[in-house]
Order: sequence, then structure tokens, then C-alpha cells
Amino acid sequence: MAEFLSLHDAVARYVEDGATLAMEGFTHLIPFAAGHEIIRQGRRELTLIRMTPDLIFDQMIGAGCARRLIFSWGGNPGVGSLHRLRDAVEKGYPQPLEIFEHSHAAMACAFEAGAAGLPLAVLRGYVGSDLPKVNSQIKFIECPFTGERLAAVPAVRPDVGIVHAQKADRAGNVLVEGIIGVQKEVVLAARHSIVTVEEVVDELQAGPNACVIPGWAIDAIAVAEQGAYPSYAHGYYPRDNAFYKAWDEIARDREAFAAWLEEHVYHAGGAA
Amino acid sequence: MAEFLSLHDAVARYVEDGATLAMEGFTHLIPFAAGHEIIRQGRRELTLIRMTPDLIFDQMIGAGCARRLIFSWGGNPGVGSLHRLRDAVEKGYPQPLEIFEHSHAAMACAFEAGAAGLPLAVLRGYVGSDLPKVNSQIKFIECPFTGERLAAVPAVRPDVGIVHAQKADRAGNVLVEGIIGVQKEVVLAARHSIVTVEEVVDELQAGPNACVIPGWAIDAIAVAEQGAYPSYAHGYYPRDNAFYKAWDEIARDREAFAAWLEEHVYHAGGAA
Amino acid sequence: MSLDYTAAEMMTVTAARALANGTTCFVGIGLPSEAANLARLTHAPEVVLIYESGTLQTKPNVLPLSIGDGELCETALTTVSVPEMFRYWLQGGHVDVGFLGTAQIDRYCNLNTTLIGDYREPKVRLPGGGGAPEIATNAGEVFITVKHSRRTFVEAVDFVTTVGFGRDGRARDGVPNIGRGPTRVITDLCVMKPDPETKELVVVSLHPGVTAEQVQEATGWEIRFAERLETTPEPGAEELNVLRELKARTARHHAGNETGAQA
Amino acid sequence: MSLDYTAAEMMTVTAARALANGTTCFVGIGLPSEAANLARLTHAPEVVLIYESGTLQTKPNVLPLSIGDGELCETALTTVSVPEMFRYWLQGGHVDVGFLGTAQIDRYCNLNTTLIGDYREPKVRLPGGGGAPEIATNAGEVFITVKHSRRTFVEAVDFVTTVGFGRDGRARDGVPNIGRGPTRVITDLCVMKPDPETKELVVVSLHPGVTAEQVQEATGWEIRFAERLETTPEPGAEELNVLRELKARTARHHAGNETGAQA
Repeated sequence: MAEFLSLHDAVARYVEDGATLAMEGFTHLIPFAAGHEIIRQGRRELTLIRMTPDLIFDQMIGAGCARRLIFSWGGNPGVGSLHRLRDAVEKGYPQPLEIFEHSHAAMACAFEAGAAGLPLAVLRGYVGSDLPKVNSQIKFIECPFTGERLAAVPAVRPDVGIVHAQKADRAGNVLVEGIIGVQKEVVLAARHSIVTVEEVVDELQAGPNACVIPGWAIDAIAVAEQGAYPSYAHGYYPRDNAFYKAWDEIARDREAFAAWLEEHVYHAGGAA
Repeated sequence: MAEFLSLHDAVARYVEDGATLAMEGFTHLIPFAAGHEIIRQGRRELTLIRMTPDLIFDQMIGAGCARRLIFSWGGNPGVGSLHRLRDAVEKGYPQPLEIFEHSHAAMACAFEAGAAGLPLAVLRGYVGSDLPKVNSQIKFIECPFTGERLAAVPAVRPDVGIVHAQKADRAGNVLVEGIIGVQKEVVLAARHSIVTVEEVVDELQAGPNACVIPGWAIDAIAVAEQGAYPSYAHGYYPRDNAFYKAWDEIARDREAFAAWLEEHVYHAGGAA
Repeated sequence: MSLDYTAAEMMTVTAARALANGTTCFVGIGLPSEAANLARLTHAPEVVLIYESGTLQTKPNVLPLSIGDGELCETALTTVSVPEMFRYWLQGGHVDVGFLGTAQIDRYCNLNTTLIGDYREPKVRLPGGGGAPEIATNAGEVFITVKHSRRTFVEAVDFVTTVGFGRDGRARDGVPNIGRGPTRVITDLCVMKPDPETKELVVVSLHPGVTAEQVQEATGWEIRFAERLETTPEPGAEELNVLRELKARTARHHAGNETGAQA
Repeated sequence: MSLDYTAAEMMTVTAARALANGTTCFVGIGLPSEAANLARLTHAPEVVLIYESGTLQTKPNVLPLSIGDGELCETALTTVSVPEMFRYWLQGGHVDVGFLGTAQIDRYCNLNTTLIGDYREPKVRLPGGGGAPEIATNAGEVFITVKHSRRTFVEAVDFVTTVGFGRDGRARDGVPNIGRGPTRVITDLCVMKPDPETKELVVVSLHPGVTAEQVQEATGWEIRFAERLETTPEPGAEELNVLRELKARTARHHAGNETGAQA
């Protein structure tokens, strides 16, 4: 049953050093506020899982939270590289980062399988790709009906799943609207889930088949206004494309990044 | 690209003798009008696929359309047996009916896998059940990551899929709302699909994540007002529970059924 | 002073009381649905009811006739596709209790809803498994409610549609990632629970006025009784009122749309 | 009389023309997205554009900066989850054309977007596969558009992120249930198609004013030219207008919300 907590308390209660942590939001609704809170609380040795690491994981990796990364596309969308991610992979700074690299299709299926309580996902994937050669998590099975060779990847079943959503009602039911990505899957696949929301409302006013995650499937809800900034929240605020572009400059340089982190995360209290 | 056809023409074009035919609608939106049209056109030797055969398949089986049935719960919901189905299975009347029997979970997964273009569905299912002993379509695989034994069933990929929905827009995009069952899955899994709708509208007025099936994923759309009667259409008309109860009496007797069929299907022109 | 109630009401109230407030319950149609909604309308307002039609956290004002009645969707928090229901919500581990009925049950709680007789030459063809085979293994535990009779409580089910503990009581041993299985069976005569070791059903509580002989008479095998056999608490006045109102409302509702003209 | 246009415009217009009206196209971000939207705004108003963010049949008024821009959802027919997008729509066989860019490409159309150098000791780490590995095999066919240079057109890609026809041109042989693979590559210099037999890329058309020597100069292997080498038709005035307006609109839009204050 969802408990309403401050973001600080939600992170403190559920995110432990060494945890496996999925933070989703496909370009839309990226839980930046929660990521910053994890950096502030100094979590270490995390296995981070996200299809598109995006700036949020670039920041967390740069801040030294991560030991392992499971992902499928690691760029700054429309801009270029994630320099903190690259620095960790290429130079081991601030610490080495082990990567498990997938395709989007495989990771989407792995989240789906995690939500479905299965140990594996099966897909027609990785045909002819070198990825299976470098990622030991990718295997192949034979269909017992047709003999077709299909790819199999382990389901994503993280210790903690964190997503951001537009709103929760007072019972803790959450509405996600727009680009819904794998938000529902992360919450359902995780052992513990935290959902940050823009606001708490009396009525969700959702359609009959809207993407509503019931409160009893969520552990903690924390209000985080602008909690997806600089990504966006459909119906609330647009993406700050300028920040995504500016990030290239900030993240390229270790010191510029450290200064940014100091000012905008460590000294930003509980704000995003 | 969806073509708007009369129900007669849609059935005549796509439903052939001997075809594998899935007609879905989980209690809600059962495509009765289409079923009656298939009876009128005298289709034979069909492999019928539905989780819950319901009255629609009882009628089609009783009318001699079917040779095989793939299903997971074959009763008259809240009333009792499907007597035409039982007569076919138990007495071979009007012709023998071969059955492939599943659980709901397995069939739902089989539709999902069909929509996903896979040859098989994998589920944690049939543990300790006798169903795998009598249904050769049920096999077991071993997870290459955990060694867990999981059930596997062939995906449902029918020649034709037919569903009923509330409305289509003029481009043939279809909105399904309420209990959506496996409607989308049937359309996407089938080689050819027919959607009957209550009405055609200028604007679907659907929410951003509503269950909308694009026209380019559908072969034919036919307007069939009250096309789900005696089941129901959320927002249009309720279920005629009295008819479901009355059906028990009609279907129990071969002659009563034949008379009903004569009056309400053969002599009902194109109406439901 | 004892209230006036029927054996069926006793069964429903007892089954309802088994559902704790806040439980997430995957509800079978018929008796389980009646009991689960009675629980929701009495001691367990926060019970979460899920039906296999994809309706999550539904609060029907009248009992559904089918698993997919419009009422279930209209009063649900949200409605998902049927594959999502079985994959994410049931198999995904979000269901505490599966609440089932049955046509036959044996001493190890194996359920048969498939047929009487032989599979290829059935004497009576029943509807089949529906959601039950996976509800029974993917829910945290399973409650069963069914009328007590020799026709239902049989020495050996003709077909194991849905596993309890298997023909030998050991079917769940060593199987990973499944639920505990049946934990109680509630009939119009008594309450039974599986023996923690052997998994054989044991009568733990007799309904008021019911004798052990009556239970044995209605059971197709030599049934065991607990050493400390209890008497099931009687229904309360409010429970009976709520149940009767629910059933009257339901009857009026389902009669209300009995147009039947087009038939 | 010839219009004034850039090599980049020539590439985009040529890539756009490759998309027939009514085609369902899974669109990669960047050059493919520019070309696909130009097609939609000119000769192919009924082209169906799908982005991996789950946006089905989207009609953005400006080019998205990311694959999941709000514009894509707001102008889509509907938006589905990402698992549904990859499972039902791509793997389910509803995509005619996958439209991709790349960082490296070899003579057999294998694409590398993973890294330069060795996987464990990369010289340059690139973003990775994203949707491409399965777009390339689950779409009916694949178009590739990329700027022509020796850095991109290499003798051997450092990593096969996304298969074209494999290192030997035979990777698709006998693999069931996959698409035809790349059928054309459009650059700022020329159009190439795989040889029907060997699958090796062959230049079939040079853009106006481009010489075979220029193409060879920009290609890291000895590239083949078709016997009947054609000249790519020039862009039309309307195509150029629409493209320039689209790009101007896009620039204004993305500048418009450059508040950046909180950074």
C-alpha cells in the first residue's frame, strides 16, 4: 500500500548501497529529482538500469553512485555523447563502470517479463548482431513448436524501481499519461517502488483504460514538483532542450561537472 | 489499410471454409453479428478460437460451421452449460468437434505472443494440472538463466481475426473502450482482420493512451449496429442477461435450436 | 439469541470473513464473488477485488452475472487487457488470495471443472479451467468455497483442472515461484484446512447445528476432523442484512434489463 | 533551370522520395526523421510514422530533438507502451520500412553505433544500438541515410551493432521470419543498393554534379558502381520550400523553450 513520504525519506528507506535500481521514463517523465536525492544521500555501488541512461544516469555515474550499468542507448538525445558515462567506461573515472548492453527491444521485453514475474524474456532479436558476443546475459533458445532460434534475456527484476508520474490521488493511485514508456513495468517488476509525482489530486479523472498504477502496487509516493525537469511532464511543462544542449559542455569537463553538481545538487536541498 | 465493407462482403472476402478464425471480446463486445453472418454464408470446417466460446460459438458450432475449437472456458456465464458445444463434443452432433483446451492465462499469453509475432508464449502455468496430458499443444521449456521449468504454448496466429468495437473514424481507426480483453491482440495476430463497429464518427475523441487500433492494421471495417447483442457495448447498450438465460432452454434441444437459427439468423437478413 | 439464516448464507458470511481488509483478491464468479463483495461491504472496505476480465479494484454495486459485466468495468479503478491481467497482475505476484469455486474437489484440494468421466468420452462436459489453473499457483494463497455434497467432495477428481496439492499431496514440493496453494475450504457445513504436513483436508470448524456425521455423509472419502474442532461463529445481523440487500439489488438489476425481445 | 540547394538538402529530399505514400515507417532520430517528415509533408501525406517512444502515426509539426519529444505524442493517433511498440508493432510485423542512420557502415550494410576500437578498450564510445538491431530485422525492409565519408563508410565496421547482411553478406540466409534487410542507402553523394546476389553495396545513382571518383574517395573500400549509373533527380522547388520551412520552424521551436534558467 503506497505510503506518502518525502522524497528524502523514500530514498533513504528503499535505496541501499549495492542495490539494483531501475529508473525509467522514456525521454518523458525522467525522475531527475529522485536521482539527485540519491546523489545527495551518497549511495554507492549501485547497478543502474535504464534503456536510455540520459542525463540522469550521466549525473549519477559522474557522482560516483554506480558500479554497473544495464542499458540500450547511451547518448544525450539530439546532442551527442554522455561524457560522464564515457569517462567512466573509457577511463574508469570516478570509478570503473561495468556495462551490460542491450538493444531497446530486448530491454523493453526484459522489463515486460519482469512485470510478468517471469525469469526471462523471449524475442526475435539480436540476429546477426555482435551484442551477444559482449553481453553474457544474451542467450538463445529453440522454440519447441517451430524450432526457430529466438533470443532470450533475463527479466529485469530490480530491488528498487523509481518512476515519475503526473499525479496521484489520495489513496496513492497514480496516473501516467502521454509517452508511458516502461513506467508501469518498472513499478510492477521491482521489489520496492517509489513514484514521484507532480501533484496529489482528489480525482485522477482517468479514462476507463488509462495507465493507472494502483496504490497497493506501489511502496512510496513522494511529491516532487518539476521532478522530471529538465525532461518534461506531458500536461505540466516542456522539455528544457537548452539544458540538454548545455549539458554537453558541463559534462565534458570533470571540474565543470563537479562544480555543477556542487551547486545544483548538493546545495540544492531537496529541490530538483 | 482498412476498407469499409458491408458485413456480408467482409465475411465473404476473408472467411473461407477451413480457416482458422479467432473471434474475441471477453464477455464484452462479442461479435455476434459477424458470427451470424458466417452461419448465413454456410462456412464449414472452421477452427474456432475464443477464450470463452460463449453463445456465439455455441451457435456457430450448432450450425455446423466448426470442426475444431481452441478455448479456455466453455460455459454460459452465470447460467450453465453451452449445450450445442456439449452436443458436438459428447455426441458428435451436428458433427464431431475436436477440442484443444487451455487455461485463460495460457490463451491470453498465446494471443499476446501472436500479436508479438512470436511462435510461442511462455508462462508459469499448468503446474500440476492434467491439461497438458490431454492437449498436445502444451509443452514445457527450461529457462536458460534459472533452470526453472515453464509452460509454453503455440502463439495464436489465425487466418482471420474478428472483433467488435464501439466506433471507427473515417480513416478506419478503431476505438475499443471498457473491458478490452484481447481485442487488439486478435487484430494484430491475425493474417486478416475484420472489425465490426457500432458507428463511424468524425473524431474518436480518445485519450492519449486509449486502446486505438490504427486503420492500417485492419483489413475490413463493417458497421454493425447492436453488433455485440446479446452481449454488450460499453457506452451503447447493456448485456441482455435474459437472453443468456433463455439460451439455456433454446440450446438444450436440437429442434428448438434449429428453429431459433431459422428465425433469428437465416431469416434475419443482415441484421444481428 | 440466534438469528435466522440459511446454510447458504452461513457459507457466504464465513467465506467473506476469511478475507482480511486490504487483501488483494482475484475473484472467481459465483460464490466467491458473492463472498468477496460481502467482505468489501462489511469488515473489509479496503479489500481489492480483481476479476479476470481485466477490471482492477472494482466495486460493483450488484453482483456480476458474468466475469465481464459492465458493472465491473464502470466501478473499477482501471481496466487492463486480459493478457496484462494474467501476466502482470496475477503471474507478476500482485494477488494475495485467489478465491475459487469448483465442481469437484478431493482430499488434496485438487479441483475439477473440466468434465465428469473420461476426457475423450465425457459423461458430462463442464466449462473448463478458465482462470483457475494459474490463479491456484500464482496467487499467494487460495480460498475455495463450494456447497458440500458427495457429488462435489469426491475420493478422486475425474480430472485435475487446477492443482491443490496433487494426487499425493506433494505436487507443490520443490516447485519454485508458486503460491502456498489452498489454505481453506468453506462449505455450507464446515470449514476445512489442509494439514500442514500431509496437505490432506481437515475439518477445523463445524457450522452451528452441523454434526461431524453430516459432514462425513456429504464427503466422498473418510474425512479427518481436527482434534480441537471448533464451532464456526454465526453470521451477524449486519452481515446478513448487507448480504440480503446485495442479493435483492442484484436480482432487481439483472431482471431490470431482461428485455429479451430480440431473442 | 537548376535550383540552388545544398548536398544535405539533396540527401534529405532523395531519402524522403524513397518513402512511398501509405508506407508504415519506423523512424530513427536525426536524418531519417527529417526525411520521413519531409515525405509526409510532400508526396506521402498518408505515410505512417512510428517512433520507438510508442507514438503511433505521429504528425509532428516540428522535428523532434529526441525520440520521445512531447510533440510526437501530442500529434500521434495513440501512444502505446515501449514494450508494446517493440513487441506488437515492430516484431508483430506491422512496419514496412525501418529508416536508420549510423556511425559506421560497411559494404554489406552492417551498421556500427556502438564504439570505435575494441569493445573492452574503446577509443570512442558511441550511444549503442537503441532500437536499430531489431528494426533492421523485423521491419519489411530498411533504408539507411547517412553522410558520405571515409570515417563512416569503412572496410570493416568495428562492431556489428545492427546487421545488414553480415560480414560475408550471408547473415540473413535461411533465417526465418525476418525482413529483407537494407534495400537502399542514401547519402549526400549518391544512392546505393545491395547487389541482389552478393548483397554488396552498389552505387546506382550519383547526385547531380557528383563524380564516381568523389564517391570512391569518400568510401573506405573499393566500391562498385552499377553498369547503368543514373543521375539522381534534383529536388523540386516545393520540396526545398517545405524542407526549409520545416527546419526553420524546428529551430524556432527548440529555441523557444530554451529557458535553461534552472541549469
